[in-house]
Amino acid sequence: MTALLASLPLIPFGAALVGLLLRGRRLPAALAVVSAAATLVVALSLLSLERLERTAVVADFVDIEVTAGVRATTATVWVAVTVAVVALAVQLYSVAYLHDDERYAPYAAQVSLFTAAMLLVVVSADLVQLLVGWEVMGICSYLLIGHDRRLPEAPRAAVKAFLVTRVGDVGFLLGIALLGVRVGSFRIDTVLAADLPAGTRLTVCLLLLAGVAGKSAQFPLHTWLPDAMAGPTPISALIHAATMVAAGVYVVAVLYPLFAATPVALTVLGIMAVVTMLLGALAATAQADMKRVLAWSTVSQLGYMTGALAVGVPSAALFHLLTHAAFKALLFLAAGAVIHAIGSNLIADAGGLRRSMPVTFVVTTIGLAALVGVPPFAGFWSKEAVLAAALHEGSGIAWVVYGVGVVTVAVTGWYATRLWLGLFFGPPRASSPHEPPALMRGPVVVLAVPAALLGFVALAPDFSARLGALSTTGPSPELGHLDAAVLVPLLASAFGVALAWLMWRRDPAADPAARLPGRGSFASAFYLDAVQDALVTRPVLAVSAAVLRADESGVGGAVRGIGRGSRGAGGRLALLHRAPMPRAATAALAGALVLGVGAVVLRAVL
Amino acid sequence: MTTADLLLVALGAVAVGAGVLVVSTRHIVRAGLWLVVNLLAVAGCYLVLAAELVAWVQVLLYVGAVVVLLLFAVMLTRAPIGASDDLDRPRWPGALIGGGAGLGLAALFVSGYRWSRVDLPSPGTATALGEQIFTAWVLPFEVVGVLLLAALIGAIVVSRPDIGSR
Amino acid sequence: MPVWVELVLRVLAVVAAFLTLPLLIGQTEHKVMAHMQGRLGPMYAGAFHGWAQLIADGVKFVQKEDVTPREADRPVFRLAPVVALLPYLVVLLVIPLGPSGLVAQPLDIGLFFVLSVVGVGVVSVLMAAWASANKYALLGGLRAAAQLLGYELPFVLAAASVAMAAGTLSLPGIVEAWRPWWLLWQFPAMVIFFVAGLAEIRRPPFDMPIADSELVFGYMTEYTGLRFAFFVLAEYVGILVIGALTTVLFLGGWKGPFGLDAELGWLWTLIKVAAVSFVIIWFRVAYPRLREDQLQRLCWLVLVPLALAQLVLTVAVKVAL
Amino acid sequence: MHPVIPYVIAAALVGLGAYGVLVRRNAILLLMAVELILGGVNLVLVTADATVRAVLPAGGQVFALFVIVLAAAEIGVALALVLQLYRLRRAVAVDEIPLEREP
Repeated sequence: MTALLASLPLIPFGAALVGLLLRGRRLPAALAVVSAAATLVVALSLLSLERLERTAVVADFVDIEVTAGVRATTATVWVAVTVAVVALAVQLYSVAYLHDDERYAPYAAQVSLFTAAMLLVVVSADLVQLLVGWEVMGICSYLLIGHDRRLPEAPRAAVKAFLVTRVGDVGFLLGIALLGVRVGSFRIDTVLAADLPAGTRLTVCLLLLAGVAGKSAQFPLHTWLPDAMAGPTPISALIHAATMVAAGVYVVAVLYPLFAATPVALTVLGIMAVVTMLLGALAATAQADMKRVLAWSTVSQLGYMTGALAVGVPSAALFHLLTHAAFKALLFLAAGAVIHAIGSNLIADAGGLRRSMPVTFVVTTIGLAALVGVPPFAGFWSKEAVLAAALHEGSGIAWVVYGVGVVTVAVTGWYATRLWLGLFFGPPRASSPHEPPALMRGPVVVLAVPAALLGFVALAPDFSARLGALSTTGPSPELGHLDAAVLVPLLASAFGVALAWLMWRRDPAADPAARLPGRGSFASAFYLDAVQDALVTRPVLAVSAAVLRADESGVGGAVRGIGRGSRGAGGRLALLHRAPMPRAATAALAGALVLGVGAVVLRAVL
Repeated sequence: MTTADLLLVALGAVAVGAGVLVVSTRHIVRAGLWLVVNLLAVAGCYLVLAAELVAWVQVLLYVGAVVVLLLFAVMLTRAPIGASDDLDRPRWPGALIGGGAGLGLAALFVSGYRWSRVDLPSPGTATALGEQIFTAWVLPFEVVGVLLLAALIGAIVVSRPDIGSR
Repeated sequence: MPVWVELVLRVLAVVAAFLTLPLLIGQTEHKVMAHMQGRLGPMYAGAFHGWAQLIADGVKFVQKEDVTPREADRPVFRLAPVVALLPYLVVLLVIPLGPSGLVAQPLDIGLFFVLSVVGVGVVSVLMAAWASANKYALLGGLRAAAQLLGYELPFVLAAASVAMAAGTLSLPGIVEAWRPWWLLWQFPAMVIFFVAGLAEIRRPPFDMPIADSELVFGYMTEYTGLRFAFFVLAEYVGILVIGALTTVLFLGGWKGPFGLDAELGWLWTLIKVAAVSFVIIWFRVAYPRLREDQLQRLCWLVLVPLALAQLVLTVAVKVAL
Repeated sequence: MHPVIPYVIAAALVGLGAYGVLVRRNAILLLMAVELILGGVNLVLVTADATVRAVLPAGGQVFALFVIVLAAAEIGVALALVLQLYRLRRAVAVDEIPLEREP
């Protein structure tokens, strides 16, 4: 079992190492797909796992010990299965999607590495080990977002993603370091069992939340995610569905006992969640680019997950993580098919694709239905679980989460409908669109199955308990339980869908978003990028310029001055030293004699 | 005064006398020859002090090799036969320091040992010394070997300009 | 017998050997060389086959004028022949003639003593060469110094090999430990020791320092009379010493074939020394003189590596036993 | 045996050597004076070996042997330098070596 668990990250890691050495297409493609499939098989074989924790001490510094090992529960395996499924789908899809890209081989290897890093985060039993996977994901996202160098925005977006997540990672690193130093170990079980003073715990939690906000694109560090659309579409699916953004939520779920004991941190998380949720949804309403719509919707859905964490139900968050991974991967891959067909990212360039791309139409419909929360699709169950959890919790922040969650459901319905209508209805605009090749179609269709049906697992008798066992030992609320409160979000989403439909009906050729009040601020996501630019980027650049100047003239000048001064002084001293050998020898021996006499005299005197 | 004392005094007188001549003679080659006398006398002191092996090593290495090398160098640098007048520079600093060092050390030794007496150890056999060198001192011994090798290579490189400049 | 009487007897015996044996070797050289060259050699002095030729030579040398060049460094010039002779005389003190203490002065580290004292001989050559104020003498002296310094290395190494084999530095001890099969085991060492020994005493074919066709007579150019005779005598004593050392170290010293070592040991030693001395004389007739560069090449490229290899072999066999 | 005798001889040799090092102009003579100092040091070591009963027997003699070997190495290198100097300048007087220029 331990070996199987350990092989989860190791298989794709090995594939990545080998793949980085390969050239061409066939071999890397085969390697990538086979390794992803092997990972999936291993993950599936682990499904019976109840709980496992096996660590070995790597280094013991007396005060602090670093371990390596694996830690897993059933929930871990589910997340791993999800990652593996999405990774396999992405690898298969990429073979066709990047069929004329000459840098396919490193791309495939990087995707494998990305997968390996995410799986490492998932199965780590040690925080340092987890951090390694966490950071490798950062570098992989940088590489993959910037894959297409010809696009003007790709390198910029890659750098942005890297820097913004890095800001959070600093907090994460500090949090882990503080935790490890205080507890004396980085082993997760030890850390969770430790009894920490409240102040330390709060500090640690807030620092960790910074990292989570960076990776999981929570307000205010969410700005990199929409820009990351510059990467190839399969990468978007990978980042948004299963890996990067899920990592933050997953880590909070794993370390949940720590947060559960720190209400202030949970409140902060809740505020972050509601802002992210609503902001993402509103921003999604006005995007012209279909991938950006999906990206903002990811931001919004991540808000649900963190909201669930904030109200104290990590099992609901993980459930939403799983379903969201399914339908969001599906949506991105389907969007990729559309882009592939019409050669443009813009909704305005699509339309009426219902007839020419029936398969894509059906799966996208399933995916959007799941996103909106139409019963019985997957998203309905998980979102319902989140909202029900917030309702049952009943504290102040839970009410806010619930309220904003319901509003967001309506907004979600609106933008999903707008996207659906914009893509598949109305007048056709593209010339002769066609279904994508089978290799792209296959993964999409396969992903449609969980997107549609995954929600029903919530009805399984011990599902909630097993999902909750990842982080809490106490009983977890029943996730598949439905009551009358379910009508509120259903009505809200129906309202959103109906509103969008009505607005579209008036002029099917026009974009409903054009008539939206506050459209400009929605489209630019409330100008947060500009705010960030003005508040952070520019001051930092100014300060760094000032520092550079100070360094060059002040510090450098001082160093150079000292250097010049000591050279001069040294030269003068060297002149003194450059005595002829006899004089030098006389001086040295006389010195020795004086010292010897001095020593004897001193001893006699003292 | 025992026999050993008498022998030491006699050999010491020879050694010191030869030493004086080494540093004061105006014939360069004779300085080397006086050095031979000095070294042989010191070797004699070693014999009296029951350090046979050291004595013979001194004869083999110093008289047989070092002094020969010195004389060789003297001859290669075209030292004149007969007295030279420019061998010394002003003597008083040297005399002051050398005399100071010699007298100071002598005073230290005298004050330390007075006229105390020790019995000489039985003549040390080479076996005992060899055992010591190859057990307790084997590492320094190896290091000395490496140092000798380095010195050998260094001497070759320095004295052959055709190797160094390449 | 009081200790001092015994001591005096021993020293007297050594002095006697020192005075007679070299003369014997010299006479042998005259006659052997002559016969090898197809002539008779000295025939008149002393009536029977010119046996007293060397005595006559000695008388002649004494009669000659003792010349010292004007530019020479007189004291050094005069001292050099004595210094040349002295080390060999001292070496004879420790050569064992027979078993059970038939040696002038048994020394615990006799071999080391011999090696170090033989090394002092170089100084005399340098003294003679430099004090003569003659360029041939100086050139010869430099050659001699280079040669002696160089050949000292294989000389010592070969001796070290046999000392390691015997596990002692004492000359009687080495003879005690010697076994006939060592002739095979230590054969390379013996050859090296013998050749390097020839070079040490500057015998042909290693007589570049006094190469008469190039350097007149090398460092001995300016010497006449008794002082010259001393140098010649030193050469013959050198033959004796090298022969005796080769005998003691490599040929088993007093050990003979008939099990009468205790009684006839001294005779075996003398016979072996005579045989080796004969070979040395033979070499002079048989081989032409080496050139200076050939000489150094032989030393550094043949003898030293061979000697080191012999050391390895000795250690290997010693450890294996 | 009175150890003070060899010790005083050694002190005298060291003093003479120091004097020689300082007074002699010829590099080779200077080296000879250095040998005097080393001889004095060795005499101290050997005398101490005979006088003091050390933990390791014969330590002083071993040290003396090392010093002799080091002296041999030193003289080899030093003479190579002296001969090179002679080749360059036709002189071996140490106070004629110019040191004023940067190397």
